[in-house]
Formats: sequence, C-alpha cells, structure tokens
Amino acid sequence: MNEIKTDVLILGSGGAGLFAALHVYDSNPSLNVVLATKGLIGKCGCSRMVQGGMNVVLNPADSVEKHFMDTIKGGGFVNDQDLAYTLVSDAPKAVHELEVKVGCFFDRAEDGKIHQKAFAGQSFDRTVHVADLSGIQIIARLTDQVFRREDRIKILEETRGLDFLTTAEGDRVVGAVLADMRTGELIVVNAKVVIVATGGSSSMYKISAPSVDKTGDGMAMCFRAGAEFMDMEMMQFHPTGLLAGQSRLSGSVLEEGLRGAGGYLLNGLGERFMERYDPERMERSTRDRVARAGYMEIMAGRGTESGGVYLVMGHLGAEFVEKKFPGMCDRVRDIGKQLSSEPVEISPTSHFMMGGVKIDIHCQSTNMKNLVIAGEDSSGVHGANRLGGNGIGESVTFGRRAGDTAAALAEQNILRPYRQEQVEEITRRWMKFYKRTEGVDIYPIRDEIKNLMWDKVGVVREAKSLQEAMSRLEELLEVADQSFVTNRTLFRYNMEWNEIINTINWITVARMVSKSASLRTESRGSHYRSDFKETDNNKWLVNIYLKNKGNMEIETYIKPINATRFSAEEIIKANIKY
Amino acid sequence: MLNFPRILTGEGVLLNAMTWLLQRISAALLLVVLGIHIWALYVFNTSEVISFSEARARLSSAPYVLLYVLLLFFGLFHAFNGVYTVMVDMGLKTRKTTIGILIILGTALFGIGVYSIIQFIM
Amino acid sequence: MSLQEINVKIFRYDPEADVEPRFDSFTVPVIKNMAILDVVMYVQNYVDKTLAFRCSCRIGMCGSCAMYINGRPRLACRTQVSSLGTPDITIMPLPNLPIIRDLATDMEPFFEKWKKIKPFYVGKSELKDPVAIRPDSGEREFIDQMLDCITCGCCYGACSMVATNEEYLGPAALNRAYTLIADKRDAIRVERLKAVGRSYGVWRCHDQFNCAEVCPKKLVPTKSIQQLKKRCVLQKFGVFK
Amino acid sequence: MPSREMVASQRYKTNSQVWNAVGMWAWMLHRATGIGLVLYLILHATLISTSLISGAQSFNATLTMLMTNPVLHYMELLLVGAVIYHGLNGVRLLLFDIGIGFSKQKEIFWAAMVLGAIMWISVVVVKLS
Repeated sequence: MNEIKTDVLILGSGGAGLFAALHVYDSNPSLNVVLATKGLIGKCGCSRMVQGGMNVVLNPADSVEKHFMDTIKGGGFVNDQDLAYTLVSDAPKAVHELEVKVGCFFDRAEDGKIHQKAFAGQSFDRTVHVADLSGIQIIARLTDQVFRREDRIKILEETRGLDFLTTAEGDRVVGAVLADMRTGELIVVNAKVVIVATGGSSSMYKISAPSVDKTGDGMAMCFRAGAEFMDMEMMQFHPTGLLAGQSRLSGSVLEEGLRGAGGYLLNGLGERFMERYDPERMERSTRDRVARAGYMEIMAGRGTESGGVYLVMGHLGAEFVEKKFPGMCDRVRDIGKQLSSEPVEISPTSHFMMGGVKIDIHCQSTNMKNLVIAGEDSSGVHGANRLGGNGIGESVTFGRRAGDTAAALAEQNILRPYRQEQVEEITRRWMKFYKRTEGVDIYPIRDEIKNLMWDKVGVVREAKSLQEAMSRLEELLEVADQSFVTNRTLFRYNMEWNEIINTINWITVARMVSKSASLRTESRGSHYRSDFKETDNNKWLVNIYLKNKGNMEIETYIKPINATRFSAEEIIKANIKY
Repeated sequence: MLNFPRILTGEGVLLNAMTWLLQRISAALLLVVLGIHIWALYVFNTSEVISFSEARARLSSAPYVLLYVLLLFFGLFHAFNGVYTVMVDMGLKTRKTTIGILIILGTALFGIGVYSIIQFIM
Repeated sequence: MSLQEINVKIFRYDPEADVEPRFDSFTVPVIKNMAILDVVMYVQNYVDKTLAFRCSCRIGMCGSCAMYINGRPRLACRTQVSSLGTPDITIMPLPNLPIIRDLATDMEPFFEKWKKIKPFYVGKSELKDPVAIRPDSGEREFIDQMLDCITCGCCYGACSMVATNEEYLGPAALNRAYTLIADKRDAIRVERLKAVGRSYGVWRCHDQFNCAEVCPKKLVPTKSIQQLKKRCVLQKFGVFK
Repeated sequence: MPSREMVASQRYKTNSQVWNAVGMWAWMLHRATGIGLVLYLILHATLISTSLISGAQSFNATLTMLMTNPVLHYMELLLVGAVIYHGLNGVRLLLFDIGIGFSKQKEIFWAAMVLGAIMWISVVVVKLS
C-alpha cells in the first residue's frame, strides 16, 4: 500500500477544494498539499456545473446587510447567522480575487463594470455570471491556477476517499485512506489537516441535478468518523429540472435566471399555477416554494402527460432568449425542443443539501480536530433553503477560509501517526466486496434507493413515509454490505466496486436525512411535511444535530439557532411569511 | 556587441515565424508568376512544340529573365519548405541535418535552373 | 426516426491484461431522449459490469465523457442516439491518448501540453480592481467566445497533426493560449507567445478544421491559432509587445 | 505518485481522423498535389537543364519527344489539375491566414472547387480539340 505524508489533504476539486488549495499555498508556499479528486481535476462535482452565477454585493446601492437578510429570510431563519454573515461579507472579496488574481472574466454591463443579473428571492440584482454557464469559467481558471502551484500541490486524479484515519481518542483526524480508481490500489495519506470539499449527496434521488460522481462521500466519511451534523432534513429541490424521460439528462437544471428574466410556469391545464402559491412574487419566489408548487400540481393530476409542468420563455422573444441563455437553449435542443419558442417540460429536481457537517466560521468541524469542511459538505450557511447564486458563493468564500485555516493549523500541528489497525480495518471494510464469489447485485439496490428517497423523503414528506423509508434504509445498509464485485481480479477502473461504495455512502447520508426529517414536525423552507403544514417559530427555531454513536446508529439532539445578529424574538415578532 | 534585427534571432535557427511567412508570400507570388509562365507556354505559344528559338526570343527581354529567376527561387523555396513542413508534421527528429540537405538540394536545383536560363540568353 | 433497439459495438481493452483490443456487441433498448452516455451506462449497469468509461456532469459542462462515436470524437452525454441516424453504433475511446481501460483514456498528455503554454492568468501588477471593459468595445468579443472550452479533448482526438506529431500542443492548449495572449490584463503574454511560436506550437496547424468540426461547444480553434500565428510574426518584427 | 505513474502507457492508436469532413479532404489533397508538384518541379528543372547541355538541337529533340508522346500528353492534364487544385486551395488557406472565412470554410472550398473544375475542363477541351 502506498503511503503519502503531507501537511494538508484536500478531498474534492470543486470551487471549495481548488480555492482551499490556492489559499494553503498562498498562505505558506512551503506547505505540501495533496489534492485528491474523484474524477479529473476541475471536472467532477458541481461547481463546474454552476449555471446562473454567484451572489455578491458590488453595487453601492446594495449592501451586505440586505444580502444577509435575503439569505436568512430565504433560509427560513434557521441559518447559523455568523456563517451566513461570513458568506455575504466574504463574497465581494472572493469575486475580486477571482477577477484580479485567478483571471476569471465575468460578463460586463453597459458601463463596463461587472454585470449583475436578477435571481429569485433577492431584493437586489446581485448575481455575477458568465453568460448562463458560469461554473466552467470559474473552475477552469481555478484549475489553471492550481497547475501553476504544482510544485507543492500534488494532484491525485480519480482517487476517492474511503474513510478518515483518526487518533485512538477519535476526536482528531490524522489522514485518510484513499482509493486510486485507475489501479484499484489503496493509498494512506497521513496529513496534519484534512479539508473535506466533496459536495453533497443529492444524487440519491431519482430525479437529481448533480454530477453522477457526487455521492455524498465526504459526508458519509465524516459521519463514520464521528463528526457532528446539522440540518440534514434540509434538502433543496430545484424547481426547473429538465424532464427527459429515463435518460440521465433528466433532472439537469435549467437555470434560475430564466425565471429571473421573466420566464413563467404553466401546469398541464395551461394555468399559471404560481398564482395560487405565491401571488406576490410569482415565479420569482424562492426555490423551495416554486419547487413545491410544481410538485403539488403534478401530484394533484394537473401536470403534463409525462409528469411535469411547463417552463415558458417564448414570450420574451426568441432572439433575446438565445442570446442570454445559449447554454440552456443548447441543452434543451439536445432533447429536440426549442426553449426560445416552445414550452419545455420540467420537474422539481433534487439539487442541494443545506445540511451537513457543523462548522465554525473558520470552517473547522465543531467536534473533530484538524478536520476542515468547506462547501456543500458543511451546514448552517443556508438554513432551510438556499438562494440561487449562494451555492458557488459558499464554495468559493468558504474554500478560501478553509485554505487559510488549514495553513494555520498545519503550521501549529505536528504530523501525528496513524493507527495501522485502523488502516487494516478500513481496507477490510472496502475490499471485502472483492473476496466474495457471490452476493448482491448493487445496481438494483442503487435504483431502489433513488426511488425510495424520491417517493418517501422527497419534496413533500409525512411521518408514515419517513418511517417506512428509515426502516427500509436500515435493511438496505445491511443488504448493500452483502454485495459483491462480478470480476474478482479486476481492480483497474472497476466501476462496479466504485458504485458499491457510492451506494453505501448514499444510504449513510439518506439515513441522516430521513431521521432528521422525521424529527422536524413542522414545515420550513425546503422541508415540507404534509402532516405539519405550518411553520412553527415558537417551537422550531432550532437546529437538529446528528452524530454517529459509534456503531452507525444515529444520535440526535436539538439546539437553538445561532441568532447573533437577528434574534429569535425579532424573527417571531417580524412574523415574515416564507 | 552587434545588435541583430529581431527577424534573425529567436528560437534556434529554425525561424518558424519567418519561414511560415515566406511560405505565404511565395505562395501568393507563385500564383502570379506561375500563372504567367503557364499562360506564356500554353496560350501565348502558338506552335505545338516549344522550340529553343521561341524560348530564347522570350528570354531576350529583361522582365522575362527576372520572371524566371523569381519563379525558380520562390518555386524552390515553396516546394522545399513544404517538404520540410510535411516531415516535421510527421515527427521528424533530425531537423538540422534535414534542413542542411534540403538547402544543398535546393541551391543545386537553383544553380541548374540559372544555368538553363543563361543557356537561353547566350 | 423511431428505433426500438440499437446494436452497439464497444471497444474493450485492458492494456495490462489484453494483447489486442476487441469489440463487444450489445443490443440496447432505446428510451426517450437516449444519449450515448445512457447507452454505455445501461451496458455497464445491467449487462457487463466490467465495462469502464468516464463521466461526471452528464450535461456537457465538464467534458469528461468524450469518446470516438461513429467515426468522430463526441461528448457521449450530448450525442443523442437518434441524431446518429443509424441503429448501428460503434463506440471507441478518444484517439491520440493512452488507454486506461476500455473507453477511459488517460488525459495526461493533453494536460501536459495544456500546462506548457502556462495556462494560468498572471495579472498585471498595476491592476488592483476588475477592469472596466464595455461590452460594445469589441475588445473581448472573440476571447469570451473561445473561453467556453471545457477541455474535453475532442479536438485533440480529432486532430491529425496531433496523431502524426506527438509533440504538437494541439488545438485546445493553443486556444487557451490565445485567450490569454489576447487578454490585455495578462502580464506574461510575450512569454506565452514564445512558447506557442516554437516548432511544436502553432506552426503545426494546417487549417484542417477537424477541431472545429467536432467541438461540442462549437468553438473554432483554427481561428485562435491563426490569431496566434499573426501575433508571432508581428512579434518577430517587434510590433507585438 | 501513483495516479500519474500508473499510466497504462501502452499506446493503442485508434483511428483519429475525422474522415467525413471537408477540411480533412481539402488538406489531404493539398498535401498530395503538393508532393506531386515538388517531384515534377525537380524533374522539370533537371530535364530542361540536361537537354541544354549540348545546345539547341538536343533541347528541341527532347521537347519534341516529350510533347508529342500521347501518354505524357494526357498526364499533363493531371499536372494541370494538380496545379489548379493546389493553387485554389492555397488561395483558400491564404484567406484564413489573413483572418477571413473561418465560419464559411466549407462554402469557400466548394466555391473554389467549382471554379477549379471550370478551369480544368476548359483546359481539357482546349487540349483535346
């Protein structure tokens, strides 16, 4: 087995992982970094897939306070306010760095300054973008900058994390065991600090937006290692996922700017149904509301034949739509439709996890030392619902912070030894699938999870379905552990083995999501309970925490929200409807 | 120290940009010069077979001599630079030797050509 | 055209175990809006689990799933089965790159060359803030268009000059070089220009347009390369600074 | 560095060209005619010069022999075709070099081919009449 000793190990090469690598290097160029990524560098994960853009306060008429209020209002007031404020106040610095240091070039307005477009749920047009496929530019330029620093940043491509290495006390991370998927070999990385930036697990739903390699690996690893989680019931569904039958294209997001620009939604009967759900903001309402409205229309039998609703752009003029949204038009054209001139079938699609590992404003895990979390893996920034454009914002702002924190921690800490028996245990845990001559086929299990989550822990939840999901997930965790790899000697690029690990990670995260969702007996943000339709500020201005008891059982506890800027009393008094 | 013009400096002796540019210029000139050559032989020429005396008559005027020298020079440059380009495209490793051989060959052919022209004038 | 099923021939090769590559045939039922990526996923998930291929975003943004499909490099996720107009489909790995296994290629040579042109932006030290450039100034018109590259390697696989000369930088790297050299904000443009002006750089391009033919983002790297050639010549005369 | 060193370096070159595209064929023909013309040029220069070594008589004799040979007579049509193709496609390439026509490269090619065909056919007609 290969062993690498390094100062900082980064898992993930999205906006957070790449920015963290840059900031570790730029804080202290003598630190060694290992950047492991599940796909090709800069290509896997979802920052690459960012379409709309990034929310940032640049205009003097706008203010970080307004952005902050939009963020916590959109988040149903359960955000960690320190984290939310960090996001809005760091975002301008991050955009500045992206433009001046990294070399991005965002679209310009008529006066030559950075253009900011309209996004849903915001009091000011503050989304900077590169046409309608912003992620490509941000991630490609960040990757190029990482290439520039290759003297210290070692890139391990197609290398996934399996599990963390911890000290005997279990409260400190000392590295991780990784698997090089090209050879099938395991690698032990002994590191002073580990940064987790692997993204969420939304792909565990039947209709989902993220890239197929984003399977909640970081979250599952953190859970197994014992890190504290928060808000796991908060699962965002994007209202406008493309509907393309059974094809993998289904669920891919048609960006929010389409609604921002004036696109509207129709149900199967041709009614503009948002009138019933949010007459004031209509289609420019927050994602949770629009997604739920669409879902309810479909469930009420007012959807289209193939179970969706329509997105209409034609009234804005074909030329305008083609010019402003070339990427979206191309995507829709791939399935034989014209976005600029005809209604396109869409459906809510599983998109983003607001919940994740609990962190402080320096991105450190609250209960695990030397574990730094950035991006979607963390929790608290977005509360119960994320605003469009705050996602890549979180990745880059917290990626920067994570890098700075990791550099400081690496300077303060010594390289602690890992425990050989833990390495052996992890190796046994993941390599046993090769040892069996027969067992369970993983693919039907994977398909079942996706359907189960969609049906029972989806846009609309209730006690009974959540209970069913939880008990089935327990069973599935056992079943998946009995799976096997068809070709026992094929270690190189074995996608089946990879899918077994993915599936186990999905189940691990799914258990937390359904458990947490069953506890919150109210509706808030993207968490909607058909048996508890009302929002209850008196009882539920709290966060649900989850943790591994040590034997994969979930321990839960509830704590009041971190309301350092806008207190619970003020929230209750304001009685803002969301 | 002598300050060479930038054209003569740069990467090694290969002068990629300059040979590329000369290949374009020679191409453009060949369109004209070769055009006149063919026109003179096939359209302007009345008899079925070209004879020495006709050729000599043409080459008695200075512009025609110049035309043929240019044709020879640019034609050979374009041809041999083209051959070299093809070889580099195919992954040629021994560039300097090849350039040497091509220059000697080209110069030899140029000499032969000039010799022929002189034969007509004399 | 409405197909019930398609006949797929997939290239199989494990460089460490097989002496020669082979083709395996599969019959795949067609679903609505089926992309080639759906086809290989179907085969891998339900028919032959040992198949290897690479994909990430599945909507044409990451550029991981470039393959050689029915005679040209394409993105598997953005190639609809129906667009090929035939029920017989042959899928091979992207050419001009070493094979890891089956359809998964090693992009290393592609990125080694990408790094040779110093792909990273180096801002001029006097630029402290985002530069104001009016969209109607035309200054960025062509650059912004060419920045859409997703480094999928389709152009690299289609280029016969890459095939015959293994040192040639290839269309994608040169296109990236152009977007930086034409960017007035960049501080090391001349250095980059010298890198692309070498024998293995722009001069190997002979306007075949194979890159433009296959680019899933409809870029024309040939044009970027021409712009670079022009600047190289100007630089030799001391005009480009 | 495992992921870099594991590289299954055995390079199996697959078919890289895009054969069903105009640009590829234009280039192939340009190369083929180019190499053909180089060979002709060498032959042409040596023949003319060697025939001149012993003066006007030998020149006239050689030319008469060459120009009345029926096989060479027809082969000359090929030569003319090659010159026309290489020249016209060369013009197309020169247009690209000065930055014109990237979006219309196929149209330009076909326009050049039509023009070339007209030129070549008229040469054939003149030559065979």
